[in-house]
Amino acid sequence: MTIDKIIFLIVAAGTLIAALRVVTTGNLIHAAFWLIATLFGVAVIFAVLHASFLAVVQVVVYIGAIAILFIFAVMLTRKDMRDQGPQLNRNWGFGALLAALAFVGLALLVHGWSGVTKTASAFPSGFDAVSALGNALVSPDAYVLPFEVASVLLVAALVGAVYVAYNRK
Amino acid sequence: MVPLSWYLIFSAALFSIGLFGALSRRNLVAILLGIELMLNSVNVNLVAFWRYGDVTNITGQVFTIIVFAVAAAEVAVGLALVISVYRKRNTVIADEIDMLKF
Amino acid sequence: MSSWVYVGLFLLVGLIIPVGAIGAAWVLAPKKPNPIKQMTYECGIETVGDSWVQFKAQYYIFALVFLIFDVETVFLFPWAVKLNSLGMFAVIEGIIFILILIVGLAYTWRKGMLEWV
Amino acid sequence: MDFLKDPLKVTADWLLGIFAGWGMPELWANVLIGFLGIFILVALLMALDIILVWIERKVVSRFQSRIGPNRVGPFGLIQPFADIIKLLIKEDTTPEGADKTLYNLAPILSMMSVLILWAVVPLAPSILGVDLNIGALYIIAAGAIGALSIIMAGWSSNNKYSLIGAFREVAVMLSFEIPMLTVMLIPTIFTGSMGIGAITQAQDTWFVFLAPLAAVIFLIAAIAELGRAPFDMGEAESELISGYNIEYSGMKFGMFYAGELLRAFTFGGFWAILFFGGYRFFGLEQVSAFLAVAILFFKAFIGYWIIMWVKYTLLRIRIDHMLAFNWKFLTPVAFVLLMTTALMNALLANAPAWLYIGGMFLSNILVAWISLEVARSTSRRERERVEGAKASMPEVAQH
Repeated sequence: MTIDKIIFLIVAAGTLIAALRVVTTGNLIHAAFWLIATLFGVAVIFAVLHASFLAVVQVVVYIGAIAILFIFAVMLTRKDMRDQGPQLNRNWGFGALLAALAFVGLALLVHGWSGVTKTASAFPSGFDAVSALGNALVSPDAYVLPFEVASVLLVAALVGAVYVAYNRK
Repeated sequence: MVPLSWYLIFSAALFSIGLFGALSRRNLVAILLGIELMLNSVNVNLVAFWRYGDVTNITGQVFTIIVFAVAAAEVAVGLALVISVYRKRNTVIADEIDMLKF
Repeated sequence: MSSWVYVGLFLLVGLIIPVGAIGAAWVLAPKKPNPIKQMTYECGIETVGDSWVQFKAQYYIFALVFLIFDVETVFLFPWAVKLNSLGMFAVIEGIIFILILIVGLAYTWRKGMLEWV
Repeated sequence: MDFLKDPLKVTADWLLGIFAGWGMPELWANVLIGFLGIFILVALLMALDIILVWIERKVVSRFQSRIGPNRVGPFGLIQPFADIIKLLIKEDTTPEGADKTLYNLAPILSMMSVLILWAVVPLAPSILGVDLNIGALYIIAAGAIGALSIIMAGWSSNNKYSLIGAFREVAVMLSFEIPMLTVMLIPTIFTGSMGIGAITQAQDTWFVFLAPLAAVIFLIAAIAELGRAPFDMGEAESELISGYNIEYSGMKFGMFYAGELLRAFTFGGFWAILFFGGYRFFGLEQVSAFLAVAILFFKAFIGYWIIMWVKYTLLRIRIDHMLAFNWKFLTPVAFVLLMTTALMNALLANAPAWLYIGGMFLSNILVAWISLEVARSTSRRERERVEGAKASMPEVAQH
């Protein structure tokens, strides 16, 4: 057992526990804060995978924006501070079964696949993921179309969401 | 070195937890929280495959960024709908929003 | 070892120092709670109801506009890093990208959705 | 002589020798040395924080024609230490109905979000901190944790004022993050890297000469991000008493307070690093690492002083004006500036240095002038419209 395996196991276990709390806790504000813990765990996993840019973006976008948006939405849609009634719907047993099946299926799939023994290759010297990303996002033979479409998607989301959420009196 | 399969199992577990949340929670915001977990597990997979494949091929990271954009758009519109529904129906429980139009 | 180890150490130290300070205060400070002391502070008046107040949806709108532009700058950072070596084509692409988003901002502005009231 | 030039490496090598003598593996020794170094840096920052309390009080009293702390010790220098003892032995009350875990976590996170900012600060040519190649975004990420701690404190206190204060503060912080991120792209374009160390090293001419408008926008956004006057909507004491930290007492309040001061100083430092060359000052930084650190701190203090100057001179802006100012003026201007800079950078790529600098400077001035003109004419039209409506109203309605 090497040190990076231990780090990974601790982080992964913490992240999964936080994720479980997201879906089981009754208090929605707590669920949102547990989601933040989960997202932070995923950011650490990105850092362990040497994806520095994505790790920081995960914190900036998910924790700094999406999670805050969730907290705002929870606070805007509550009648009082306490939650009443069951948090799970009638079919939660069915949902749990489906989730367990999905996990078992995926685990079997991973187990049976020959590619999992792959080892990570060393980074070529002078390789910088951010500038590689910059190249990929704007060079015409790579991802320039997704890059531009992403901005159209974001504008569509902005206009649609603001239109829906805006309180017309 | 952590084997690739650990990351895949981790992300599969995260996905399943998210799936459970999305299927079983009554609150609309909680359902969206579950969907967030699922999107994150996808990102873990994409980055793990980038790291364990050819690192000079940046496709995995590009897709992760696209997923960030999609997640942002999904959350923005989803929560806006929740707020709009709450304003009209005064509830955010998925079971109680059973009319086809309002 | 990647430089993230040091960021992790920074997080650890950044956690230890405030926890230590608050812990020291916890050891040294007197603890004599009573109901009057623990009342929520409202300028000496007794609190009415719980702290739940209805918020304006406008807070959500601003957070939403922020989210969209936040994601947009994430796309722009790799673009900015490579800008010097990519030439005019990339610059035009980036400008188109920004202009599309400015159209979104202009729309919400025009429709009066950025107003606070 | 080596020690003066590069004290960190010399000390690290010396410690490494000692630890190796104890039979410690090199990896663990390196991690331990890193931990020790970070611990000392953070402890020094906390000490600086104590002095900042005194400086802030002295400066504000000068702005208000007072003397400020002057009883305890010479010039009241011992005052902040007395304050600390007071904070330590003050009873710590938790409001009824508070969410205990989150309530206790919030001040810790608030302080941590400031301290981790120093991970990426390049102190000297040989002490680049953790030289991440994503430093600029790292600042924003730490700011996100700060916003989180505010909303945590506001919600968990079970107090209306806290919650309203936290909501306002976070709304303002989020809004002003956009112009800040946008102008951070401009040094990134000049440098070709997001690393804070690389940005410092690329400033043979300070970026303030290349992008004066960007420096101004960064300062305004930083002040709003700090939640200081004139943007201190979250803790407007006349209406919200103290905002999100109202229910905190003792050391927990101390953490919020110290965190605010240190964050203000840190952002003064980032302003200096991004636009005023950081530790660089006509080659003096090469002489000794100590001198480089002194230069950086001097520049950071100037930034901090300007932030204080703004705080104690201007009145608080109303929240709707504040958000309108951000979304209808600062953000569009920042985007236009970004596009102009990108375009000019491509057009002047092969131009001689004087033309490049001059072109950049003039384009910035032009953008600033045009945007101010547009804002002025718009607001004049708006005012005439409102006044015209008033004038046409019947006499009775005007009193």
